[in-house]
Amino acid sequence: MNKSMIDLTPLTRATRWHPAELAFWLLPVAGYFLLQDNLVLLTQIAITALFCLSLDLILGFAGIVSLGHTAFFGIGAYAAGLMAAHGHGDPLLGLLVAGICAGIAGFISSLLVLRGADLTRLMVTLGVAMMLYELANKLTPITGGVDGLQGMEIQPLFGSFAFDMFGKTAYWYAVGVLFVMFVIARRLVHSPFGLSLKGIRQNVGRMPAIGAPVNARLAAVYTLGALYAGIAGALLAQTTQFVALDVLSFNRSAELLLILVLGGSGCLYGALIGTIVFMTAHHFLSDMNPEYWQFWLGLLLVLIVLFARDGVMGGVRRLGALGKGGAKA
Amino acid sequence: MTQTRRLSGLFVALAAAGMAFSALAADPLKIGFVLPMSGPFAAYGKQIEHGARLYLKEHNDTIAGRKVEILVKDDTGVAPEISKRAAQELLVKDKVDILAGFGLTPSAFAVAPLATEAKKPMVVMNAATSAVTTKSNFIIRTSHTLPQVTAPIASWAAKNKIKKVFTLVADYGPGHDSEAQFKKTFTAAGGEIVGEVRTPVKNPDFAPFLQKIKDVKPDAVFLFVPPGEQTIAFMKGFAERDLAKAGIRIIATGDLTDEDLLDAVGDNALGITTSFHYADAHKSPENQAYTDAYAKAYPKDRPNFMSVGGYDGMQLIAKTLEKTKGDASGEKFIEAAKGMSWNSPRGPVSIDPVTRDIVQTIYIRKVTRVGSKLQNVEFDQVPAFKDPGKQ
Amino acid sequence: MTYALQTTSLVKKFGGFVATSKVSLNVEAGARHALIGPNGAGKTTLINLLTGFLEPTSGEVILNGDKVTHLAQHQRVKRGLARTFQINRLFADLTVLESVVMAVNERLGLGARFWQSVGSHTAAVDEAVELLERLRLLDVAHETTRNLAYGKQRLIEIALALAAKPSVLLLDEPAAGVPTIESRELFETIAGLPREVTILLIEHDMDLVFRFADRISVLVGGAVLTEGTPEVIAHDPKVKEVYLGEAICD
Amino acid sequence: MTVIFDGIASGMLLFLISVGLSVTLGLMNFVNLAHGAFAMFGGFVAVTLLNRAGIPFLAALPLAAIGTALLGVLFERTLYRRLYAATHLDQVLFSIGLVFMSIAGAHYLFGPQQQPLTLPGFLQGQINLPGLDMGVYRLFLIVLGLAIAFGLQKMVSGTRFGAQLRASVDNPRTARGMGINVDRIFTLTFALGTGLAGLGGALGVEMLGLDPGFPVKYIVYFLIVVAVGGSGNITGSLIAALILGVFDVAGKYYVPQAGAFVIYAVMVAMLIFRPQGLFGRKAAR
Repeated sequence: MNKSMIDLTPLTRATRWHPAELAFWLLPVAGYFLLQDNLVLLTQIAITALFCLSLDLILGFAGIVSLGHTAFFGIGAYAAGLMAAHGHGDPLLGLLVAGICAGIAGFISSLLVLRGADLTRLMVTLGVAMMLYELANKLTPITGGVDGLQGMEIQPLFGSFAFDMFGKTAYWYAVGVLFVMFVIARRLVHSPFGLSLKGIRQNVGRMPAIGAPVNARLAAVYTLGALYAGIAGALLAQTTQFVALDVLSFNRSAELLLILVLGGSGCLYGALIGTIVFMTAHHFLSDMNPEYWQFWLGLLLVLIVLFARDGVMGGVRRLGALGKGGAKA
Repeated sequence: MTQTRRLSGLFVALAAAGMAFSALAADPLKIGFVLPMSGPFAAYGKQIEHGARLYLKEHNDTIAGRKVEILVKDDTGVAPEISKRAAQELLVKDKVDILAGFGLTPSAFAVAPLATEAKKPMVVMNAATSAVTTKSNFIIRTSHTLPQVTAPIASWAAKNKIKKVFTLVADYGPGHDSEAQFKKTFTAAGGEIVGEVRTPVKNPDFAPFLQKIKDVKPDAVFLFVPPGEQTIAFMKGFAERDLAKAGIRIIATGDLTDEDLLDAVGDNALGITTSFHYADAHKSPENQAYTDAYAKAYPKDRPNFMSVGGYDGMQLIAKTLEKTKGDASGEKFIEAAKGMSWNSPRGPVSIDPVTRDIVQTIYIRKVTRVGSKLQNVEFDQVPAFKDPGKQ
Repeated sequence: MTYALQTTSLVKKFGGFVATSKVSLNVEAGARHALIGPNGAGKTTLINLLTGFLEPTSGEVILNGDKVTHLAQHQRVKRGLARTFQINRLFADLTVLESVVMAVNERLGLGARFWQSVGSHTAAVDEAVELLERLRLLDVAHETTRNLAYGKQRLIEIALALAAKPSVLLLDEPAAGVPTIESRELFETIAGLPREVTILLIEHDMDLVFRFADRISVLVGGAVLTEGTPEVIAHDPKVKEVYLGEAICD
Repeated sequence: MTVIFDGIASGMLLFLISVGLSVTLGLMNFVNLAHGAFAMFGGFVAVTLLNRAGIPFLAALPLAAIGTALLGVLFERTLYRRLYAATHLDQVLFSIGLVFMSIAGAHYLFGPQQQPLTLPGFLQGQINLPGLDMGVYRLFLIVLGLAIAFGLQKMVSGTRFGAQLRASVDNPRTARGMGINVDRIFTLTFALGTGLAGLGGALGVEMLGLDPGFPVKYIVYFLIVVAVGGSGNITGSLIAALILGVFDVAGKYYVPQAGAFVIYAVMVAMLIFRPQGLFGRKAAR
């Protein structure tokens, strides 16, 4: 075999979209027409999916476990919320500022987080998020504390689409942002940078020996993950037009980790599908049984781990692999 | 749970069939509840739902000739975006006529703009931050406000030889609000604040703060922490350190000696003096009837102020609809509700026409053992007390 | 005489234990230099000091005339010092081509490019393909690393190191765990590397060492016992003494 | 002085409720986030025995531990066993599922309210020495905590069972080859971990309260202690808990404004300087 015979398409397949991927992105369009009454739920699914994507970038692709990812979600939410409460209600500007604030916070905290092994990272991220939570609570005059940040006024999107109670604008806005951010993440994952992240995840010890600055790469992706989370937080703040302390809560971090593991980390569509499955299940169960829905959700999780690792999850993963196929260089 | 709900749905349907003769029974009246049914505040949702359903049951699920349908959505307590989602779905999908419930302030704040936009009445049955009713002209509150239940204990203390008070509040919005109100009223009445501390919201151990109190030796401690394990921990620690024997009293708002919690606090709660708008030991025929009916319907639980908030919420809706002849449209409903007054299990109450907030008697009570039960026994009162937070 | 890699009085202490004791190593440019020593002689520590995984307690590491003592591992790789590992350290779920492309990317400074896909950086891909051809790995280019036989995986170890276009290559027991026949092939490949690549070989197998090396250093107890041509070393009584058991066994 | 005493007591409570996790996570390398659920079970057993059956507190404690250990054995035999080889993330998913179920289950059985618990008279009150006031129950916790720490440490490092356990965790295959009944060792250890969780839960009711939210409410504290102490190290957990307790209480006493930050700040600082935990044998995974 000589070098002219080798097929290089696996390396470039990423630039093309698999039909299954296109079909997947028709779902939000279909959802809009079929589930008009549940647009708020769909909007929040899109936002959580973006948040989950951000965790996937750092956990799934770079292998950094975090139990404090809400830190950046919260920073983004408060940044966007405070902008809107002080007269800068343009949604896109809010997103931008929120993303930048969260990114900066991500960069700074990456210096702490990158030390130590998994459990240490888990706890350091957790500690950072808990301290931010306490800080937001302490700063009640600015953040509104437990009562929540009031007085947000979001201007219409592009100056013409107002955020109303039927949630159409909010829906397309959230889905649109998710899509754009997803496309960026997809390119990133299939780039040399993304490849080096996979390398770090699979064998962190080898990377310096091929000349890769591991900590710089991890800091970069952690910052990026923080930025994504910040944008997701801003989306939630803007579409809810309210920010409360729970954007920084431990439960949100833990739930997010759960969603990602459920969907399959290390695969972009895993983050999206996990979110859809989890939030839909949550919604239906809590509608059917407002008091004890947690039991059924818990049972579902246990059963999935015990019996359906290769069934349901495998299916999800296979579907994910289709999308990821492009990256399979 | 689901089963009883289905049964009551069936019952509603039967009742509706039986009432076909009524001209006004055109459409069923749908009331959508947004409540914390799971999570750390599940007790709130349970009590409010109990109260509301009790009222309906007493009136055969019929208000002003319209049969009533209740939809309950769980907002988990602490996630305002879920509250908002629930309310939005109730409005858009289920087309409810009235929004109700709201266990916590952030939920009410998050939903307020929706009530304004949809022009639907929103009956707040618990959330107690003073500003809640200012967030939409369609909000009416049937519970209480924090300043409203805080101020009377301050005046009472100043009048009853408590000169030096140490305030201990949890470091969060409601804590700050009650601290501010207490200080304002108490110092205006000539009292002195000899120490103040704000404790972390998640705080399993009060030892260091109790030690501080012991060092300062005030006449009384004014306490406000999130009702629940913190109250218990504080009171147990207080007893352990013999602070009561050192002549230090605890004064607080009544949510800390809430009937739901009293049994868990146990005898350590004895002697605590609080101000509040409802105790299940309140003596009146209305309350007797209420507590009897409650005990019959929910033998495992004790009625508390939240259940009364839910009960009175439904009572307000009923009386208002009778006035509007079944018309639940936002503006008409709110106009009719303003100034409404009735005899609640807690005593006479009315809706302030200006603020749409509740005006009620605030009682001063002391935790006492009555028979085998701990009770908040009322011994003083401030009648027709308005929310001082909005003055 | 130019030295590709030198150390001057290199010392590494772990607490009270001296793992490396005043090692002064001089590896000539273009040399095939072997480092031998019994187990526990401190070979691994020395490698770690050379590559920057550990920092020395005192002394210097000099690469192509520049002090690199305090540079991080990846910075030394950028300056031309690459290594292979005694036990494979590969990317189990990447294909062979992906692994090598990744390594080439790092040398070309493309590793932080995040917008264009891996495949669109054709210079890197072409180079990786050439490297695979040179190591006769082309036919498994699209195989996932974990599915390959151990011998093939050893070749990937070398390919990853070569992708850095090193001026100095540290081979840490490249034939460890490889069946004899394959190990011969492996050494043919190594012997076929261009002469401008300086090689420092750490090896147990004395046959291989004496066949391959033109200079040998013997490490014992963390210090250099002696250094010389293979003939000199082979007849050195001190070395014989140290190696008596092992040399016979091998 | 009293502040330091209270700090030690508070740390000891942290230790008592976390030590079970130190056993399951540290010794068995299973990320058992359902630790709090077992602790809650122990709490409910104790409270039920105390209030419904009238069994005295001191008798209810061991019963709570034993009851929880039995539940632990049941779960280990049927469920946990299948997941020893699974990834940590799977274990997280699974144990969080259990936590959800336990919360809803407790809510269903006991209602959402706090459970009452009254200590026997001899554990109430304080002993007053000059300059030092010691709560009797706190003293009880300290003594019990020290006893448990000492006993466990002895067991892990000084007995045949401990040696077998370490061998089984480090390399199950070799251990099996050496004739160690690995399955039995794991079941027993899991029972020990859950039993300790149950005991901690029962002891904690007095100071932490007990309601269905328990497993989630204190999960952060369990994890902090185990992470800072270095997983699998009993002495490490003890010392970490004591340091955290003393700093937390002293912080709240002297600088109440910063009260909530202290415990997290101490944790992050400790982890940054000793990323493996205070006495970590090796990386956590």
